[in-house]
Amino acid sequence: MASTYRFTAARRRRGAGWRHALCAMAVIAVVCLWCGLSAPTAQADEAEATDKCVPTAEFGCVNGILQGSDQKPIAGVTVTLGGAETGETTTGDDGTWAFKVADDGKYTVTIPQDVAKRYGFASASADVEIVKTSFSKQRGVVRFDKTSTSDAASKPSAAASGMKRPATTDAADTSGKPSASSATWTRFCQQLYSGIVFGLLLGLMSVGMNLVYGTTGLSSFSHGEQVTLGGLMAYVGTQMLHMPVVLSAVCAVAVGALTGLVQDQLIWGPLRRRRVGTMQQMIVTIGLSMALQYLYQFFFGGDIKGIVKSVPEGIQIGPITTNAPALICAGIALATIVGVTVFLYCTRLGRATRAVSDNAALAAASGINVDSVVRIVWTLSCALAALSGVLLGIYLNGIAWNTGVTLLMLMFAAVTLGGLGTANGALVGALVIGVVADLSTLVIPSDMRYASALAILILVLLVRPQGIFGKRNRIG
Amino acid sequence: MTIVANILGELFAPTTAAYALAAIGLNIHFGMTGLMNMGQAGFMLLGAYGFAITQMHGANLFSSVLFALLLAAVYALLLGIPTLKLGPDYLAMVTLAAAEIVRIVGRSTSMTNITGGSAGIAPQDFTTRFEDLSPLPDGTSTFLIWTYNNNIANSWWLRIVAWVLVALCAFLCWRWFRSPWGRVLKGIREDENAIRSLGKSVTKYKMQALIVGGLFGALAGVVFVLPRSLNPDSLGRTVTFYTWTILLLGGAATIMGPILGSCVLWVLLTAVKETMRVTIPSTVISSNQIEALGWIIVGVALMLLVIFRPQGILGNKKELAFNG
Amino acid sequence: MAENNKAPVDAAQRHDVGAAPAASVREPFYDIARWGTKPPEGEDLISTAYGDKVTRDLAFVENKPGVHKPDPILVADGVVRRFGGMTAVDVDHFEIERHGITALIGPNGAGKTTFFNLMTGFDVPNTGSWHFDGKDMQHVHPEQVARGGMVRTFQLTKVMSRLTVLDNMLLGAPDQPGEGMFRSLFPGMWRRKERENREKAEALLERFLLIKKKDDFAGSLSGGQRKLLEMARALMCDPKLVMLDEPMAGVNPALKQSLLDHIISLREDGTTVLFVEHDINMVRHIADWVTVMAEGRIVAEGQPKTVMDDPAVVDAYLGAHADVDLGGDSVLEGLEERS
Amino acid sequence: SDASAAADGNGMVVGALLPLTGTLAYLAPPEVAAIKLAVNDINAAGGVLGKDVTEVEADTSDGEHADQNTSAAQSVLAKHPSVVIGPAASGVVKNVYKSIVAEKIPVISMASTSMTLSGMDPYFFRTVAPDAVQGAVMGDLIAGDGVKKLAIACFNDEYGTGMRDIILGKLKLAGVDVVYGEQDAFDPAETNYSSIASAIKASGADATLIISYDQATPLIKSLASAGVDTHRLYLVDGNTVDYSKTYDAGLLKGSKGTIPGAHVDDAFLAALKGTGTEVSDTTYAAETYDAVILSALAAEQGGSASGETIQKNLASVSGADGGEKCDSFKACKALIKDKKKIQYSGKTGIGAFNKNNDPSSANIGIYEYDDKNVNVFQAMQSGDVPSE
Amino acid sequence: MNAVTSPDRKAGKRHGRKVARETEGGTDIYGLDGTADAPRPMSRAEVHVGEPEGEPLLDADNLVAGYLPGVNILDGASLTLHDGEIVGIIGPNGAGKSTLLKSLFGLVRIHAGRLMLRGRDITNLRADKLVAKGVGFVPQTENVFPSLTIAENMRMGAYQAPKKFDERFEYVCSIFPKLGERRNQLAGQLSGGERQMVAMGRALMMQPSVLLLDEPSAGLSPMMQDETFIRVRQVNKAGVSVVIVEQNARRCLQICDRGYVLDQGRNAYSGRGRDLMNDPKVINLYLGNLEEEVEKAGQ
Ligand SMILES: Nc1ncnc2c1ncn2[C@@H]1O[C@H](COP(=O)(O)OP(=O)(O)OP(=O)(O)O)[C@@H](O)[C@H]1O
Ligand SMILES: Nc1ncnc2c1ncn2[C@@H]1O[C@H](COP(=O)(O)OP(=O)(O)OP(=O)(O)O)[C@@H](O)[C@H]1O
Ligand SMILES: CC(C)C[C@H](N)C(=O)O
Ligand SMILES: [Mg+2]
Ligand SMILES: [Mg+2]
Repeated sequence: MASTYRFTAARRRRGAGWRHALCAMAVIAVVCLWCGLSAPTAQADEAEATDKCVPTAEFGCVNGILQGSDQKPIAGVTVTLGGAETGETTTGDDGTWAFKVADDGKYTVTIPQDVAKRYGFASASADVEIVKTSFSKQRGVVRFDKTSTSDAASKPSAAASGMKRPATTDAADTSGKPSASSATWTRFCQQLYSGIVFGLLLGLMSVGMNLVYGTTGLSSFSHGEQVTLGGLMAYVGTQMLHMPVVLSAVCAVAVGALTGLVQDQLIWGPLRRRRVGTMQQMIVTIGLSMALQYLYQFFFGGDIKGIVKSVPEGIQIGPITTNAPALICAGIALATIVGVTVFLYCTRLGRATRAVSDNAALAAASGINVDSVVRIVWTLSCALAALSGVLLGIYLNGIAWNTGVTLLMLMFAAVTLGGLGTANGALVGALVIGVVADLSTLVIPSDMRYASALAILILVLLVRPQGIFGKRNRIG
Repeated sequence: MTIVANILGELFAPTTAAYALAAIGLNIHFGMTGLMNMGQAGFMLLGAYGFAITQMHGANLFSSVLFALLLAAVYALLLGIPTLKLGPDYLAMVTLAAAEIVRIVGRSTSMTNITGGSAGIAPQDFTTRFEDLSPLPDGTSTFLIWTYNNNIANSWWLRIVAWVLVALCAFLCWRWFRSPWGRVLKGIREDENAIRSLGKSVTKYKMQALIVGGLFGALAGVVFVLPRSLNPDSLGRTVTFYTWTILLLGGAATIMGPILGSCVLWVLLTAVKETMRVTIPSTVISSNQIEALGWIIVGVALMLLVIFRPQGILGNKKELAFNG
Repeated sequence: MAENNKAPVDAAQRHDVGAAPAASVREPFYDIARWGTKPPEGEDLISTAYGDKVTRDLAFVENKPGVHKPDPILVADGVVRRFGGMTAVDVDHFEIERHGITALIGPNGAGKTTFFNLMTGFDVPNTGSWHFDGKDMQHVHPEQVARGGMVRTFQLTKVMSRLTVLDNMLLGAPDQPGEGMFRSLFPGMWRRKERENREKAEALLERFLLIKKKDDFAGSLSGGQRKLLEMARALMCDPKLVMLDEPMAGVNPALKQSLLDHIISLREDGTTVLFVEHDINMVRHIADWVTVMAEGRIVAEGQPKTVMDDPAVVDAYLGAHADVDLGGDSVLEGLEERS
Repeated sequence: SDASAAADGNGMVVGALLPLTGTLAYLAPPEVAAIKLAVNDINAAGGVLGKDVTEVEADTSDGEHADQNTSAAQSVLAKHPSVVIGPAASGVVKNVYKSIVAEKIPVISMASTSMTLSGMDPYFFRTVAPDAVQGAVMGDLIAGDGVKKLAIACFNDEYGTGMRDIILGKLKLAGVDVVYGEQDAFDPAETNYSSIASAIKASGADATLIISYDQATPLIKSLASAGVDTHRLYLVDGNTVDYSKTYDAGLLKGSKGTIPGAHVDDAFLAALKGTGTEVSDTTYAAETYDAVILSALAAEQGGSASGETIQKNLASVSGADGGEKCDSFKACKALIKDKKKIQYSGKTGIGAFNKNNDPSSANIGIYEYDDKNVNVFQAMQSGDVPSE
Repeated sequence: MNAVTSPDRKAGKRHGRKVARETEGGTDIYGLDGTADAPRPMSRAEVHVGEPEGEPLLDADNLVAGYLPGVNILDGASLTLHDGEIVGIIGPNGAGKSTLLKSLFGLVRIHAGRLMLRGRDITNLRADKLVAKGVGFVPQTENVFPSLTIAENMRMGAYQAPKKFDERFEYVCSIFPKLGERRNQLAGQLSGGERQMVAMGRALMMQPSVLLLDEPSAGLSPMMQDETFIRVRQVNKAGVSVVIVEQNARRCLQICDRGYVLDQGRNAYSGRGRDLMNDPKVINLYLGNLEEEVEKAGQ
């Protein structure tokens, strides 16, 4: 800050100079008495022109920036202050100008008419009120590039009405650009794209949950925490152990798989053997979810952890801006989900998992080792969750102790939409949820976008009560 | 001593009563009818909104409660007409989604004028009329080891009203459980097509159950917000999950289960957290971590409770044998 | 065919035969002895009026698919149900004689159960109309169908597992005022009816050998017991038309035999029976009329004897081994050639 | 009153309601440390009324655990506190304050900035200025920087939308176009910011204001990868923190932020660390510290550690009736001993409590990010807090 | 007929056993329901009447088993199966026939008694291990995977020998042509009888050495029932020993070498298939005489 003052001192003196000459020295003396020792250079009628101004107990500020509508600063223009105190200054190279004013009261700031006309400003003068002690009035910012303060109130902002739909505002503002519809189209593509990427990640997150549901009929509420675990483990890998991302990811998935295995050994296996119902098991998952969440908080605290620090470079693909990690994440997610689907439908073990889900006793009677199938499913599910946690942490730029649980709702929605327990259901459901949520921001406020995704879920279920891929069994 | 008083105080805290009410409602949904309502918090939130908004606009208590109930009933109808055909797991998701939608819309900025948006409704705007109704004198009273204010916020007055409500609802439940109506609901829980083939209108019964349980939920919502403020986020998914936990902890399809479950859960939670606070000095681990550890223990304890008593405290083990 | 309604008489005879078991005979473990192959004491048929009437009426009906009957209770026209490319049911015209016992037979997958589903509103046909007791039954919900007096059972049994057997039965009882939400709060309004229902249920359970299980969860019943419960529960409704989908599959033969009399006695209470069954003896024994379905169509109809002797039916349904002792070598030899 | 009567006999008890778990848990460590530090300082200076001050804590968790909010309040109340420090979030304050003030125990919140809390109850105080103050400063800052088209990424929370509306008013006066986010706010539980980022990118804004808690961490990165200029971001107190460990160097260079309260010196941070709590920043630490000291001084001055006495004297020791300035408990206590009127001017630099029990004046620090992504103190704006 | 149909069996020896009808033991030892009718237990000799010599393939001795603690559904039931035999179990509903099969197969916990397979103790062995040892099982209810297609159901049958799938599936299709035609239909959409075919087909896919069938003919049309029984005989001839529970008792006993009558979880009668079929008491109590009556009525 000190350096700023130094740099401006010479330039400003010139403008303030002739003002000094015009003013009576007696007045200066009176003001000095008023203001006390702390403001030796202040004047009653003369506002000090400075480069930068920060309001203090003694001074208020009237300042602004002079720039054309293209945001190019307009340097060297004389700005005149009138009102309780007067002053004059010229705009700096960056278009800024400022007055320190000691008096509370109304001020008028003027720029030359011809400048205003040249740049098409609505008005060449503006009024501000300064009250030094009031935060909202200790600084008066005057901008000529926009409607002046005086008619800001009378002229209802056109922008405000268009604001709800940023795309249209954008179109209106960039009237010089080719066409409004192309901007909307770009926006649409971008949203669609981000919806798809998120949908893929969500699909990867939920596919494990769907596997567990498909095999044991259990809706696992602790699945979100498995996702979180993956992300946090990757964080540990990259940021605490300083391992490369890929290695961290592999370790995270391994840890995830291990937790699945251990969980099945310690909790789900015994519960199954004692034929505890799925509702009860669901409550156990709620308990587990609670324990895990706070375990993460215990070790990692409550803030959001970034897995990678760097910001990837953008890539432009047609109307879409994206970056390599996002593409890679989406690719891995898609490949994994397809892999899991193939596994379920085309391998012996996959069929066995579906058989177990249908009728565990009969599966056992067919020679399937139900326990080991379920164990594999839990392990796989937790590994997939961990993988999705890693990708999620990279794509969403951070993971916190509660990331999983906040996404749980969407996972459930995706799984249900696709059809509970169906392999490709999670993917399709997640894509629908992701795309709907992101596209809906084009028309509704974004804090309600998940409401729209959930509404879609309800609507689809009204038409297809068994989900998109679910099949209905016959009655009777 | 204060710790013991605190812990045991949870036994009859208004929150406990509110959860018990919500769980009784859920018991009618799930325990009796087999409706997997994962959105009990939605009913609670609507009830709370109905009560608080009308109170804010100066309605009298009776009509506020009535309005709260009405709102829940209408919600149940709207929710039920299209969705009661769904299979249990799908219904669960729809109710969960619907409750989230209620919350998201309630807290959205566009609703600020009605619901107060994300800030919700402050207690001074809706609790005074209830507190004024109290016949108790002002000030605090001590009963046995517990000292609470008589009328304000977390008060004796609220405790009395809340538990009278719980008793009333439990009584209704008891009557219903042992009546042919309850039997039909239980039949629907087991196999709705069989019930249909016997000439009973499944949709009608499910709707009745959904509404009745929802009304209890709405009452629970009112009781829940009375000692605090109405904040849409405080009646979110977590509340539903707790309610489920309470129901299954106490034992689904039992009369006293939800009440007992609620008492157990909150006493357990408070007991763990309070003892953690005094037993672990914050020099060992930070207070953040102590509290987090408390939650971990509660989570694990919940798991263990269900693992070792899957049918719930009062539940019938035999029922469990036929896949619950 | 006239012999058909002699069943009650037979029952009475059996009663005499098995009356006094010899002392040396080991008593059976189960109370099946009481029922064995005879109706319980005092439960002989008093009247055969309806049976006689039906026999008389049907005697003049032509034995061909889709004939009109003198007094139909259920009339179906052009009912078609397709699943994807497959036509499961395609019935041009079908009538069920009031008070008659009609058997619906046909190979597996013929569409019998689907036809039941369609008639009772559990499934919706692609086209077709049907009338029950003169009322149009299209777009009527299953529960309304049941309340209208057409009650069915399910082939794959549906019991309310976590309800006791008795509660399962009581659920079958119609018009219980206590099943209203508000009335249920006042036991005074439904106690009496409940007691009546309970008596009726217990009598039925006794008849179906389930009385000992009445306080057990229905989920603990064996396969056959479920079938029995399913049927007994349907009978709680006092239906006008009871549609039994393989009621006796998995039921012990001795008990089955004794229950046939019960079915016959139903008719005398004014109930019409339509049943699907694969046990030919049972069909022969109690059916007044047999309808044969194959691949969704009704391919034959008529008096049991006539139909059973129809070579087409024998071919498609009864098979070549119908009258052959399966213990014999001939069956295996033929097979080896074939495969 | 009953509840705090016992406190008279046993020295002052400071109750603390802190977000030790839940979504605001990341804010807790400085608060915990500050309370400890304050209590240590007080006791080192001989305690209050000759007795050591003790502290009881309870975890309010967050607004989604409303049951825990009240349960924590009950837990603290049962220990007969003379004063309750906290809770942090405005929503939680609303959930608990009634049952505490009903016992005539003052509640001093150190972080709740919602404007609706002003003058809510004679027993409710706060040592942090309401959002209006910071909003005004931020609005001017943005306008003064010549921003023409501003995008606002604001989360839908009482804090977020409240602050945004104040800023919007300012911006409208200055004629800044808000091209995104005038109505739109994102869900606090949002995790996927890419669509918000691309919307902001598409809006063509030349600067972006982010009003959020630590949602900013992923949001900023999403903005960066969407191609939004991250050198022209404006951050508020919820998210103006040191990002040097979070991002690659230079990402935020030139972006600005505001934080209420005086710029605390490194000595204070060191002292906080000295309490044994792991703290990385000082958010709301000064406010917490001052809240404790003020209540201790009030008890000292009133000669009793009862809630009522503290409530009566809080305004006075904060300097409402003028008096001699002092900046530590020890110094102030000495003055009180001398029967002098005091004016505690603590770490936050807030003025005396006004009639709404808000600070009558406050400071807003303006920070700018350097090329290491550290927020460097630039300037301080102070002024009166509006009391209407 | 036994001697004729299965000459390899030493049928002659079976007749040599003395059938001891009366044995000591109080009527109330089981204390079932306190009725005077409560039976006396069958002696070991009685149970094993008509049995071939040699070590049995499967030997269940005095099994006590149940679903709920404290309630024993099987109350000392015994059963033996020798190599190459078909053994039928009949009895009233709820007698415990299915429970017996399930306990043989490790799906119901055996509380007491002993279960041997080829001389090795397999009491409470897990089902999938038994499958590996060559035991196959068709449950009475819920015997298909509803959300798998028919072909996948069959694959489940051949789970432990996936290579043999095609060959075996062809064989099954030759018995139940419908299964081949509908191979891609979900089993959950099938009719009751079709499901039964799937269940039976699944068992045949397994190529077990011991096959436990629980009412395989229920719900099948008469033609298919006959077909099923014949196929059971055929696989039996190919060396598979079969335990079959049936309510279509006459048909079943026709193909059985020996039969057991189970009642209240205990053996009530046992003997050679034909003997049981013609035993008037068995007829009176369990088999009924519907067929004859119909015959009579028909004349
Ligand atoms: N929901 C469905 N989807 C597809 N096909 C179906 C469905 N329901 C029935 N089918 C088919 O329709 C045909 C008729 O079935 P239905 O159950 O009516 O036969 P059924 O005559 O009752 O046979 P069974 O004697 O074996 O019980 C069967 O081939 C069956 O596979
Ligand atoms: N899951 C179960 N839980 C408790 N009891 C059961 C269970 N399954 C069967 N039972 C009881 O065990 C007894 C024997 O049943 P089981 O199924 O073995 O009879 P079953 O001889 O096969 O009869 P059916 O011929 O009707 O199939 C019955 O009384 C039944 O009530
Ligand atoms: C903890 C804080 C960031 C709370 C915030 N200022 C509020 O009023 O809610
Ligand atoms: Mg059928
Ligand atoms: Mg059986």
